[in-house]
Amino acid sequence: MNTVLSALLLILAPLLPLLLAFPALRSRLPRPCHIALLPALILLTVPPGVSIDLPWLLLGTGLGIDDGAGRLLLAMSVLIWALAASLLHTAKGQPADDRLTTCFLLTLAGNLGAILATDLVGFFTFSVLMGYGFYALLVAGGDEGARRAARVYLVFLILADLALFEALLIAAATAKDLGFESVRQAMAQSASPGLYLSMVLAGFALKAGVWPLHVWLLPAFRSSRPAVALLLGAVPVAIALLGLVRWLPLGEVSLPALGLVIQAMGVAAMLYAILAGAKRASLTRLPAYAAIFITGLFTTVLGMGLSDPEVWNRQGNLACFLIVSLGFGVAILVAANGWLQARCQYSALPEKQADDSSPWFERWSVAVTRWAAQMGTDTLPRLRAAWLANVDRCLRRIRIWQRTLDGSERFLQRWAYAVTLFLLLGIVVVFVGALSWI
Amino acid sequence: MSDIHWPVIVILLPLAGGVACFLWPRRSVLLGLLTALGVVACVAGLGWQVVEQGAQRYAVGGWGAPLGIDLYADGLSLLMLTVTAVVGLGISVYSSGYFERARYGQDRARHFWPVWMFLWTALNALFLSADIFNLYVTLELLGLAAVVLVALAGGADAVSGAMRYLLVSLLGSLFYLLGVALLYHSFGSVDIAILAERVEPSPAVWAAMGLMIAGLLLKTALFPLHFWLPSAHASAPAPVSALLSALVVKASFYILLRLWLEIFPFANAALAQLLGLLGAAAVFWGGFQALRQTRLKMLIAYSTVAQLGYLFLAFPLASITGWTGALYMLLSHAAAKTAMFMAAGNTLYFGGHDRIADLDRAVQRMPLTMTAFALAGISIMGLPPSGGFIAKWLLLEAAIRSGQWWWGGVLILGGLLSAAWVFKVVGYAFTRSEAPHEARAVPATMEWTALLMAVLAILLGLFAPWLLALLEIGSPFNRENAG
Amino acid sequence: MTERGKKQLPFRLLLVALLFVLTAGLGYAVLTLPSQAPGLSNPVVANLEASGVSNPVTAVLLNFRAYDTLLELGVLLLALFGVWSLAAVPECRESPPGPVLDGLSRLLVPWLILVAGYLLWAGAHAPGGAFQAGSVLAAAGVLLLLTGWRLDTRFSGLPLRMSLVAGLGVFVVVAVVLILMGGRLLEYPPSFAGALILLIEAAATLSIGMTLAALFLGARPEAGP
Amino acid sequence: MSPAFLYALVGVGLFTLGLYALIVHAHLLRKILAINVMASGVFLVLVALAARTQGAAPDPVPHAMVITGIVVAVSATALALALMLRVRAETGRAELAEEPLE
Repeated sequence: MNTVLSALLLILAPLLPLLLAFPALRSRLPRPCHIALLPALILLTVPPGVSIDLPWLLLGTGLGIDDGAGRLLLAMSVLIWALAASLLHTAKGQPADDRLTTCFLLTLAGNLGAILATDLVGFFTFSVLMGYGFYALLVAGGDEGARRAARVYLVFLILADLALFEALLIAAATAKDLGFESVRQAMAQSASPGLYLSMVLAGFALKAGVWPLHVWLLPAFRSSRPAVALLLGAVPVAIALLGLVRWLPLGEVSLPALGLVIQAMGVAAMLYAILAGAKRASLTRLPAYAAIFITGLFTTVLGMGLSDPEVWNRQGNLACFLIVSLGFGVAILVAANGWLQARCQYSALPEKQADDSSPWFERWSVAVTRWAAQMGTDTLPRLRAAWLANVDRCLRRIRIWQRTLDGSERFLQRWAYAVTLFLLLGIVVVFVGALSWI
Repeated sequence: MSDIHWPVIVILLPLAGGVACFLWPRRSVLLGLLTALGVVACVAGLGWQVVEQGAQRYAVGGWGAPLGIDLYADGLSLLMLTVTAVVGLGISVYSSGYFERARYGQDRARHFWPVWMFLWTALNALFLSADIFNLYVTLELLGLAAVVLVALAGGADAVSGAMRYLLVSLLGSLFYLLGVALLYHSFGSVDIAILAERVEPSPAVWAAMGLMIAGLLLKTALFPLHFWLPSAHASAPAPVSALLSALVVKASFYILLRLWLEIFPFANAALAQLLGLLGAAAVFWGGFQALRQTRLKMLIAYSTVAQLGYLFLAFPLASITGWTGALYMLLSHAAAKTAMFMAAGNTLYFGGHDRIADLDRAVQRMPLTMTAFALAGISIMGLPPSGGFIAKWLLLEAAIRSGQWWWGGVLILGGLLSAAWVFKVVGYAFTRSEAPHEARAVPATMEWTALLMAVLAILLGLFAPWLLALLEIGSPFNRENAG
Repeated sequence: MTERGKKQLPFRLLLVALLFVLTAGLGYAVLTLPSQAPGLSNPVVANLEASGVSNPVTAVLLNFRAYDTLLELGVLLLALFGVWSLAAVPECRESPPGPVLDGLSRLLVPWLILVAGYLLWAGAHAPGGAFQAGSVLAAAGVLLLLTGWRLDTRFSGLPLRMSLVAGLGVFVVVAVVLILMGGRLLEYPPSFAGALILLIEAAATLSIGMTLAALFLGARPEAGP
Repeated sequence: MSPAFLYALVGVGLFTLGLYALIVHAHLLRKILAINVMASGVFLVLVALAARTQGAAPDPVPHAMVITGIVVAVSATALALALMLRVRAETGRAELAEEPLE
């Protein structure tokens, strides 16, 4: 009985939000976003270690909840989503419009499903749902700035999905089934896991907005509505980090060189977050820098785990705590920020001015800070500007290409040429076929 | 129950329905819908029979091949029949809304139904036929019905498109028929199974192969022979566009597949590579052209050109996984493209135009239609958990297994291209427009059928194992090319 | 040669070359066919007894491969649907028929109908049959239409449509009845085969004649419900 | 080699001749006629080869096929002619639009 109940809960946790995403199904419900969270909430009380197999779904998949990371993450998600759902409803004293609620519930379904998934395909599917749902959420719930951020996020998302799809295929070719455990085993024994590892790392790095791919995080935090900003840490970033933990054969392989590079990137991200945060400290930006900082910390731990499996086996749980603290930390900062702004019309801390009369070490630190901030944030736009200049030159060439394309399509559309081409194709088929016979 | 002649009923019922619609035009909508429901039920009956008893061979007139004509139903036929039934039911319901109201008056509806029923007859007969001359007759029935339906839209675009389509269709059929003549005079039979036993390479067989494959490629609109498709598909009434893209072009692909697997198994690898190459070219060409379009229906039509290319990627892979992937692509494309054309039809109906740049005004007020378009787009892009994802997955797997990974590259880049145009359209859902806009209410049936077809395209991904098991019946791919 | 023609000359040359290759290839393929036809003459002759007719072509057309014929009647009907759906074909200006045409049609139409009847009956044992008879009937109809005769509006509704679908309808009804009696699709019991074929052919002749004449007329008769 | 092969070759010739006309001529009536010539060529090949066994009665099955094919061809031609009239009514010319339609 208990197992049936928990299996039902496991299925309902992602399914209910998915169903409620249809406006018709939730029109009579008082607080659909909160109701959608109920199965997940009850699931937290179920004894750990339950799972079900769904061999008829997709290419055979399953849902389950393990006792460690999964539970903790689920608890964190339920809490933050509940908070966000309340904000969604009370913003400006009226319920959100229908489209926003639908996007919200779709993202929720993807998020819960990704946490509960027990295999690569399930995780991939749900995280794709979550990603595009969140894109829609950003677009629907923000102003022009958020929409610009969403566009960047979308490009990253598509590239990330391609990379992960590739990784998925490699995993399918290597492992006997696509459960996390067997993929991890197979990859550890595989002769050349390099491509898989790099695809997974690239894919989730793109999704998580790991420095220096964080460009969309700042405007997203700044200009989306509170309910969405609250989720930024817990949804796209945390799930991508979870993906890294789940997909990589951590604690099984030892790749010192790769680990070192990743550690270096993590340290750089943390440094950047501290320096840029110090330089441009303001409460509105603080959550973004906090997210970058914790992501950096996580990356460092990950790098250590990759270079030495022993470290991971002993300290691996730290990564999950980091993910959870990321979600909570960002949420608390956003909430505090919102509360402060609402309370005392508090806009932002005045930016620190470089003071010539200050001691030399302070001036130095300000200079270093400014330099680091420029390296981190400003190089990308500058690069983009340079690239745009290049693009302008390329555009002319592209226009020629387009004209050629249109011209050849018009050529193909002409009856006489098209039918002649058809004739030619028929003759070629015969010749190619007959050649082998002769 | 098991001795009911399901294959025959599946063919005769829509034929009788078409005749009834013709005799009593005022009741044609009701008669048509009833027939559609009946056909779906009968296909389910046939499916049950095939699943229970394995592949079915039915000798018409009791003569049996080579003297008579045989009908043959295995997993492949059943799959095609099922797609046709489901999409056909959706299109029937959609059309009952589309043709009834203002712009397309009663008159159009009265002409639509009998022809659509005959087209359905042709499709069912085609998927069940085991006789290459009989296939020619069904091809002609199909082609003429499709042309008539395109011309139903009226106006210069549609009539010119229909004329071009008719000429192309006849040309393709004649090439096919000459091939049939050569095969018959070589081996004294037109039954596929008997030909498969007797066939051996000779100049006449090569000539027949060239003629038949070329004719069928023309009808399938494989690049660079797609010249007739965009104008015909884009100018037809919306349900007809859906029908043509989802089912009609697939019919000639089905014949091609049957001939390739059974009669021309000795066709060499170079030819398969050629077809794969053309398929890859179609994916890119169609994708780029779709991006360049300014009208929604034209865009969808070019994306059909691209999606048809994927089907041909299975030829060089030549493994069971590859064929299954191509067929799954066919399946999910049928559902997704139906939903897309229906969504386009809704916007056209609503705002009176389908210029992509001005879509925002129409789209804002039709959330269901936009959802349908976006869901269908997910399947076309090949994102999980849609049917398109499973199809690409299978094709990629086949590509990697056979060591020809570059076909996988085509799949991924093609997905990127389709993502580009899908987001180009969907992006307008989120831009706000304040300008008031003239609009007509779209019947709820039209919006809901579009959405249901799109949801179906997604569900196809979720329940893949069942459908894949269906394809195993009669193991159509196990003969020669399996590898 | 015109300017455009000159511009297209290379294309024409290429086309002719391709067509030459096609002709040569097809011709070669035809010539290499075995000189003994491996056709179906023997099984046709062997089963002629059971088919109900003695003309082998009619036996193939209406018994062995009757299913093809059924679908092909569908194609003919479909063409009519198509032509009617196009509608609004500009009416040709007709001059009243001259005395020769008028007299000739009066003389010929009864004969043509009679010939059609004969061809229909002869089809069982000699060249002839429903299509030949239907074509002759259609010729009579065309002659009538040319003299300016039009169907009375009383009959241009359901009765006209009934007669147009009669051939296909009778075919389908026969098929369904045979199945209900326990046979397969279009499996005639040998004792009734001749009669059934004649019945189908008679209905088909009427429908083919009417349909071809209607196709000649083009637009749908404006009347009826 | 029986004379039937000669007729079959004539059939092939008609087929390619029709194809040439179909490609080259712009007027739709000519295109429709060309299709008919091509069909006649195919029918000739079918019927001629049926009689190639010397001293035996011709094979009846291709004859039946040709009758079926002729009816199909007649239907298609009727539809094509009606469509051609519509094209002329809509565009003013009985030719295919060669530029992509807007």
